[in-house]
Amino acid sequence: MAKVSFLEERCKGCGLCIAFCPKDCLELAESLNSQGYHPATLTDEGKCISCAICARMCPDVVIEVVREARR
Amino acid sequence: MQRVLVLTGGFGSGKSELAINLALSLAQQQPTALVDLDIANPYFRSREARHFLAEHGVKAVVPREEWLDADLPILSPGLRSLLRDSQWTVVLDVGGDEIGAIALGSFQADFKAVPHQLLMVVNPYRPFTRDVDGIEKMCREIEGTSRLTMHGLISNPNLGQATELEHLLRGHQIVVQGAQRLQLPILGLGVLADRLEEWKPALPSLPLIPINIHLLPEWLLRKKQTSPKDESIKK
Amino acid sequence: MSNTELLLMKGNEAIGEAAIRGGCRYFFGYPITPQSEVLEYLARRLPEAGGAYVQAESEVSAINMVFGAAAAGARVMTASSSPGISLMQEGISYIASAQLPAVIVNIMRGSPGLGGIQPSQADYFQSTKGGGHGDYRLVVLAPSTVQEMIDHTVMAFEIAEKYCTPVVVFADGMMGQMMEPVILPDIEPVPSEKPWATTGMQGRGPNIIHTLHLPPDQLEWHNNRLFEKYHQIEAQEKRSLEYFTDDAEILVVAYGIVSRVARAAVEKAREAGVKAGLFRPVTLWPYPSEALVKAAGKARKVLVVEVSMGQMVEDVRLAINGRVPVEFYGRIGQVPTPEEILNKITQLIAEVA
Amino acid sequence: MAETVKVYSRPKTLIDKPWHFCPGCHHGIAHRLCAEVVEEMGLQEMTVGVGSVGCGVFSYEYFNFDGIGPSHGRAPAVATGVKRVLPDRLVFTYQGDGDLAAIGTTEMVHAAVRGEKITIVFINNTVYGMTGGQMAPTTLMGQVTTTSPLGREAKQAGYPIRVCEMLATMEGAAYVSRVALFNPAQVVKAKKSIRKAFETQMQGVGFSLVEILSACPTNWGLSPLEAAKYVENNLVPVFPLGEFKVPEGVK
Repeated sequence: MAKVSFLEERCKGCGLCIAFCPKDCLELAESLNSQGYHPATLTDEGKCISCAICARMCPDVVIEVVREARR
Repeated sequence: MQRVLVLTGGFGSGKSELAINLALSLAQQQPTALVDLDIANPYFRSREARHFLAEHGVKAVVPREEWLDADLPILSPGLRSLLRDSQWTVVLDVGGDEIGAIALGSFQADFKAVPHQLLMVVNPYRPFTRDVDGIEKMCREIEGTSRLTMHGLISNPNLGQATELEHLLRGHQIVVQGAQRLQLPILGLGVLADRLEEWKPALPSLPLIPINIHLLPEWLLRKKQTSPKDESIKK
Repeated sequence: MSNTELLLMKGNEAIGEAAIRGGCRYFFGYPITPQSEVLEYLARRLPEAGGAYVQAESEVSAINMVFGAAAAGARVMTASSSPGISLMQEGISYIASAQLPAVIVNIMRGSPGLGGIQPSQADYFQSTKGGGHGDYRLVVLAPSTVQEMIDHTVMAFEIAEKYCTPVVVFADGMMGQMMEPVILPDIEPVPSEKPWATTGMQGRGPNIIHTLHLPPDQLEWHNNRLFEKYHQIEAQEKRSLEYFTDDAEILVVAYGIVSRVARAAVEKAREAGVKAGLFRPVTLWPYPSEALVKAAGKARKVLVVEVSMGQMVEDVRLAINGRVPVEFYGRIGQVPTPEEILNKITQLIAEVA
Repeated sequence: MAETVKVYSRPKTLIDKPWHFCPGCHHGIAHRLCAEVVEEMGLQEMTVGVGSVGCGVFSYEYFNFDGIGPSHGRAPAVATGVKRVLPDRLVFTYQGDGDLAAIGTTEMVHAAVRGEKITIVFINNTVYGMTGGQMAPTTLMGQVTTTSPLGREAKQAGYPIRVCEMLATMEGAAYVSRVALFNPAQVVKAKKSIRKAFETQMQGVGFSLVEILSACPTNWGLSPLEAAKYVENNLVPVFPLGEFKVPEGVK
């Protein structure tokens, strides 16, 4: 499971998550969703620190964030 | 009785009708004025009997003609000069409850300088003066807002035209208890004029004030009122 | 107060006490003559009765507080007089559309505009034909005595809850101000179940109360549903009273305070040998048209008397539908006397003689 | 990743359905924050939301708790009715600048005057969104809207209304704050402020209001990111952020 997952069909491609990502690991996909928007997507899972800033800026509640469980 | 009689009481205690009847009977002996100080009620105020009063020798002191139906607290002019003129016997009809008595407060200094009696008309068939506690509370509240001292009660137990002797006697007992609690005298008893002779033998020995109704249209005085209880409702 | 106790009450006070006895614990209002005693009475009594009274900043706010309290499942009432009722119309349309039970008291005064403070019946169109925007109806009850103001107020809450609809208690300033002996009902009303109320979910799914229906077919469905209810009310709630109608050649039609004057006039006419009768609608909507037609069976003329320039007369003409001439007599700012009505009756009987 | 822990997921106080808001519209963030606070305070079963007319008109379709759709501007009066009947519930309104600060000014002011124990969440984006970009009572000086085509000018249209500053003068208003959503730090502050407002209400202290400066990219003609910057650069100088009133015990 990816650290950041998107409900791509509901994403309106506003880009606020991308703009405020501290690790620059998000971008808009080349593809279009059925609404006609380029949905946001995670480009580099390795860089992601699961800070959830993307989710907190998302106006459409399309982002879910997880992190590895600490042992 | 003092020259200046100030009638206060709860809303609907019968002050206005009492004031009119009292003024009419006093006018037979001396020059009498009735002052409508009711700033609380919009209808059924003593001002509505002004022409009748004038025809029967009572000087009616009411707001100017064009303001008679104004929805405003307009005080009747000429009150101060009347209070000072010992020629006149003055009956003041004050608005109901402690709210109506507020208007007296602004004349407090004038009243202090003039011998007067502050009287409270009590109808124990009204919602807020149904018992001794209610009567006491009403008296204290009127004294509070008028900043004057109550001198006595006028007992006026009635259910309007539906009043029967038993209502009057039972109601009067509550007023008597109220007077005892307040340690005030009862200075009079209001009785429907057309029943007075018939009831007289059963009434307590108090000055009786015959009440003729002046402020209600005749058709409102029908004894038996229409109600769905005595006629079938047709759907 | 015990049930057997007789009291002398002002119409406005009586409505306040009747509301409490009818199970109402919430009142929102704004002062206006000749209605203010309803507020004043409830401001004293509601805290004792364990409810809430709020003096709103306007009639606009008052009716919206009623909307909120009704949505929360309470028995709730507001009262005002003509200009204030005008201000409430938007909210009343919303309450009707949202299908919330509420009681609205109108103690009418002279109009239009600021008008005057004397009695009037000129809000008949406003209350029975709409008043606010849209297709809706209000149940309108027209008492004619202080006792009926009590009985109708209690009945208004029952009808409001039975049909989830606003009900108007419709009286004039004179009835609000006059005092008559009354017997207060000693009742324990059982408020109806309100599973639709927005009270916090507490174990169920969300309850939503709104009036927005954007798709045209949904809006049409909503209006149809409202009208199914109104048809049901028309079938079940029409009320009227009749006096001497069996053989009446002149049928007087009047409601509220005027019906009392009219009754006195009809009695005087009977004493003079004139076959006059009185038909008194108790519900102004739904209008008791069928009963009226029946009562006018032997009438040669119908006389409608109102404290207005002629409003209910239109409903009478619709019901009578040309069978008999319908005449009108109205006064403004004052209730006509029995003599005025008697004169009119005498004039009409001379015309048909 | 073998085992994972959720850091952020959709609150259960939001119904799972798409929203009508434009891309980058801050209404979405504001809705989410209200829903999150209701959930975190454990009040989902005890909340009645009162909507408004404006872009927030469908709030009752999005929140997963009881909701009412009132007429334009009257939400504080409707909320008053609900709260007087149900004093232990959380009752909040969600209103835009036209609904609250133009047509509903009276209801807002007097709810505050009475110290009504309700919360108003006030979305200020300086423009009427629903009806298509007309001038709002909070429109900035010089701002072009469909009804101020040459820019808002004082001579013709007066000045923007500052709701928080006005309500903070009222004794009945217990908690009054202005927040924004133009970056993650502001979003965190905004959420804390909504929580304080709801706590003020649930503790029975008095009236509370949170004004949220919000972006309207569509009617401002800006990209979502530009619109967020516009809030920071143009709205904040006119509508300064901060807490104008905080009751003891909620600080």
